[in-house]
Amino acid sequence: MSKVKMAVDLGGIQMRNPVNTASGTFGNGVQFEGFYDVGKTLGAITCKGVSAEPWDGNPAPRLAELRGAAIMNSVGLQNPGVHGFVKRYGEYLESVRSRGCAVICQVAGHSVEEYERAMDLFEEFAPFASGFEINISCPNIAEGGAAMGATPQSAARVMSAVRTRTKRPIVVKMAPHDVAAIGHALEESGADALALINTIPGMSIDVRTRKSRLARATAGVSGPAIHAIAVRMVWECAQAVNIPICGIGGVTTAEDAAEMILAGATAVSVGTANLTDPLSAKHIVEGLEEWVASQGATDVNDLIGAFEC
Amino acid sequence: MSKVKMAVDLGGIQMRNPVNTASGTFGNGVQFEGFYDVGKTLGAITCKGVSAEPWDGNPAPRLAELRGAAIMNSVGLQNPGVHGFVKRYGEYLESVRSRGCAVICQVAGHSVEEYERAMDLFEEFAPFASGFEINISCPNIAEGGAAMGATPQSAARVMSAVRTRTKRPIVVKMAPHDVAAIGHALEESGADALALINTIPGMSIDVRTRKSRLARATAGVSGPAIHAIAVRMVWECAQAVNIPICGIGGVTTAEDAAEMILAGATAVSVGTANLTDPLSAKHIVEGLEEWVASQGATDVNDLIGAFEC
Amino acid sequence: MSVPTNAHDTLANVHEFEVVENKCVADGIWRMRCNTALSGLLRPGQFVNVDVPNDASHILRIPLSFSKADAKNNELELVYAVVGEGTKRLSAMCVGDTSTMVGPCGNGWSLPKSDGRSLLVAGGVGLPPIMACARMLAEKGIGFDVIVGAQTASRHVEPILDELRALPMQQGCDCARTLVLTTDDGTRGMRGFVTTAMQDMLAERSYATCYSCGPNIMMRGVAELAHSQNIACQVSLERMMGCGFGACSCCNVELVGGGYALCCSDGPVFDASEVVL
Amino acid sequence: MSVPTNAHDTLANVHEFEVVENKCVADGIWRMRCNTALSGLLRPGQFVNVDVPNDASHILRIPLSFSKADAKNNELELVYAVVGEGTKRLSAMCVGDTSTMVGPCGNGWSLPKSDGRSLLVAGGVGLPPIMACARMLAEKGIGFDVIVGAQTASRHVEPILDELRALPMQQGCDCARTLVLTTDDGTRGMRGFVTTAMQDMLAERSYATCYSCGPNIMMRGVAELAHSQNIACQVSLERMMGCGFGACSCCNVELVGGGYALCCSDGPVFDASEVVL
Repeated sequence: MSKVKMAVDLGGIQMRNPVNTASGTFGNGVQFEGFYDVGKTLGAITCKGVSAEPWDGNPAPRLAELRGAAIMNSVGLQNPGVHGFVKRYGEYLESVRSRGCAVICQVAGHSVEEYERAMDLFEEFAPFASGFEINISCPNIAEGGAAMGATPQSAARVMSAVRTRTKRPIVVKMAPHDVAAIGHALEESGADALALINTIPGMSIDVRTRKSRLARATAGVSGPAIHAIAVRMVWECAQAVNIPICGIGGVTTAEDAAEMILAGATAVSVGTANLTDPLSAKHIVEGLEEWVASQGATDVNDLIGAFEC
Repeated sequence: MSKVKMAVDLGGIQMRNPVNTASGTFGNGVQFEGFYDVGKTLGAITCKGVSAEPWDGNPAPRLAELRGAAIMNSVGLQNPGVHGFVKRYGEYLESVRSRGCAVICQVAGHSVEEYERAMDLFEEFAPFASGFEINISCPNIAEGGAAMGATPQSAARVMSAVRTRTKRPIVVKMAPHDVAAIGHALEESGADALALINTIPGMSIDVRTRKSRLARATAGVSGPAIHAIAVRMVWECAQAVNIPICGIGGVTTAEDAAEMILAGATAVSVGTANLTDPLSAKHIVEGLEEWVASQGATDVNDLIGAFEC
Repeated sequence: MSVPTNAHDTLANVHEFEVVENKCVADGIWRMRCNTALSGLLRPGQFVNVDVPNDASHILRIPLSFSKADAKNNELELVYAVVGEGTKRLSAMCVGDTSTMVGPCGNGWSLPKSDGRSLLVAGGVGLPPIMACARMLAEKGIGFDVIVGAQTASRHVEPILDELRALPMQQGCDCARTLVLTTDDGTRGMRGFVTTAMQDMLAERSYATCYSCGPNIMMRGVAELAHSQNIACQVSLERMMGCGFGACSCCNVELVGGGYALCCSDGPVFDASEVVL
Repeated sequence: MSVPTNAHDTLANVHEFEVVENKCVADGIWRMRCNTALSGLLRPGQFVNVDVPNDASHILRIPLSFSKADAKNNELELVYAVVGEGTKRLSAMCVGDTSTMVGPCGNGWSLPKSDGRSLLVAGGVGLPPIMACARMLAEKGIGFDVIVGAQTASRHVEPILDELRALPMQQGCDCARTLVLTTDDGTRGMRGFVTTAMQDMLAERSYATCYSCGPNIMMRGVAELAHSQNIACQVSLERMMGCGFGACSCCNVELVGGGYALCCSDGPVFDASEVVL
């Protein structure tokens, strides 16, 4: 197509371009095959979070729309467990990989032991995984999740534990909180890359009933509303670590993705925009390449962290 | 008008209704007198942050508009110092007070000593002040500001210092960070009330120039985009403290204000909405009273923290 | 390439549409007709997820069922209640305006599994998918009767009722059918809920299959009545949705056996015996 | 009650307006005429802050200067360049559409402090406030000449140029005036910047006062030329604005003596010698 080099290396995960998808907003890829050829288009996809055993997730309602170009969700990592996941999606994900798109499997757990168990099962039964994303930042589960990633110490504990279970690249999905210190601790304990930010906990109250508009009191805010906050956190984290970052948060256009890259992200995940316009990630792949060319660059890697302040 | 009681007590600041204005979005009140009678309408106004000596504030540009119903600002507390402030606005603020609206003067500083000095000057020269708001959360100044409020220890240090300088009520304006722990520390060190949240630090990069769209790299995000996040933080803080809270963050409608009250806020400040629609605060005063009546309540105080989870 | 698609034949895509009619057809209820290639891909009981323009502060599409997908004329007919900001903006779209819709979404109605007459029960804006169901049955020559409930007379959608009455049977079958109207306040047809009318119908005639769409509490009553007579019952559920095609897991439906299905991709049509209504 | 108002006579309020004309008058430049009571409250060089509907994801109003505030006909004339999403939406407003504007905003032009002819220098969309200034001077019978620069011929706003030429002087004064056009590319009038034309004008005639509005770099050149001949120079500045009436301090203008003024409430018109251009 053009002579601009778009391939990036996200901590050992080789991506043909910097565009990834945020876990939980892209199904497991197959749901988007009607919109475009996922395997031939994207740099990577990140699958929905999967735990060792199946999880039911949270009761309804799990979703509310906010005025400020944002939504709140509280799915709570509904998933069929590693075995169910591999059985249902393994063959498809193998095909995604064979089309040149990296496949990142997301690992969920309520405790260090559960992360370890899920990691072991993935390591054995998911040969199609290019790498793994450890979710220590889900705001929507009662135990584990964000609590595991709340401090540098607890985050490092999970990371050290899973590090011994696989040689494949490990990305850690971080909460929108203290990202420099926690990012540093994760790097020290063996993370190959960081992904940030997860949704920001929020609350939406129906003022007639005085109850939450969702089944739980709080839920995760995502969408364009949080983009500027996410870019700042990516920038803060990038100053503090030497491992690559996947920037996430309200990325809706190629310009949004370019901001993430300038702030220090090696890759960028498209999340909520997949719901608004299912073609978003494809358009961002195209627009990002145009942007690199328009900057007079020949390699997107030369623009990572190129923000001038 | 109606038989609903709307008066609230914000840590000793008596407000005829719960509606206050967020510092920096309402000038010093007089700019809104063409829109409505400020002194006869609002529960309180919070003036722009003022330091002992005049501050120039940050270079231009100080403002950017974001897609997600939000703006970013980096004014950096431009102010004429306590003497200049009192000289220019003292008489007007006296008239606001005499019309039944509380006047909250905001105190800014780069260090504990500067807060003390400003507090002393206010105490002596601002008899019109119903109370004070200590700003330990401005994200837009290089020293002091948010740094002073970053940990429970540093926040308590400022609070303890100003507590000895005045007997009038002191509210502390908090950053969107660790609000339960810092709120608790502020209560312990003598705060009469808490105001949260200040703007959330964000970053907006012009992807053509690779530079910040504002003069500084980061700036504070405000507007409807952050409302759900702010409500959650007010709720978290309210669980942790026994002093009243003024809820701030994207409040644009009476429903937004009602959410804050249900989450535990005694008062609510209208901020960015004053720019979008200068009549916002007046409309919120009216709508809030209707909401209280529609809930079958006779006193807004009965709805504070009445969220059912 | 293996693509597990919940057994739906056509994967969802983004389709343009152009409004050719958009008007109020009952109190608070509007009908939009639009041109879109999607009309040739939809099956009765599926839905579309519409991007309503002019409010970038709301980022979700609006999922809408349809009453008619006319492949020959490239035309799709949506009937919707104006209940919030989104549907209000939808009602403000003018002839000639364009936007996009995602679809086909969901599974759609299944044809009856056993011989015999069908009973269709619609409440409120559950009417459009029931209308689509009636077309499906008529085309197959399967006899059916219909109960349509509304809060009050002014909320009954006359043009749809006319179509329900007049819908011709294919294959030369008998097209005699009963259309019973109810209103909560008795201002039109039978006073009371659709379930009262349904009890009368079940006493008079036997049915093999029941199709229902409307408020949850109504469908619960319909499903209980159907179950008591061993009538197979399909219900079409409504949920707030994120994506509409199984990507975000936000529109969960509680299953009788525990756990959740997704309304958008496992439904919106479910066997009433499998879901907690 | 003491209300320090930066010496402006009328405090800003929210005013409704109704579009009576909105059309393209040059390449990328539109003129909107609207009915609003605000037209009777505005002075030349002030501005209004317009709420452009149909995008709740953008929450700031758009500050716009005006070319004419006609109290008698209750009509306000805005001329604006379509440069971003906001002005694009503004250009999509139709006759009969309504919204609100905040105003009067800002200080407006001052009348000349000394006798003598005025020189008006506009660049690009700096034209509307210069047109308003010309009206002010004509009404007072103060003679003036005008230089109008644009990038290229198609960006010159013909109807405004016509008005500038024809504007009648009040009080029976001599209405002879020179109107010099420039374009950056030489496609109309003098090739080059307005400052080149200004040098010629200053060589031919003496002026007491200069009024200028346009790009910052242009006004810097104009101010330097004026200063070199001891001509008082007022400039009208443009900034991104939060409120438009002195509440948020976001639109700072650097002062020569250090510190900042606010464009919206201390300006938009400044003595060129006091601000860093």
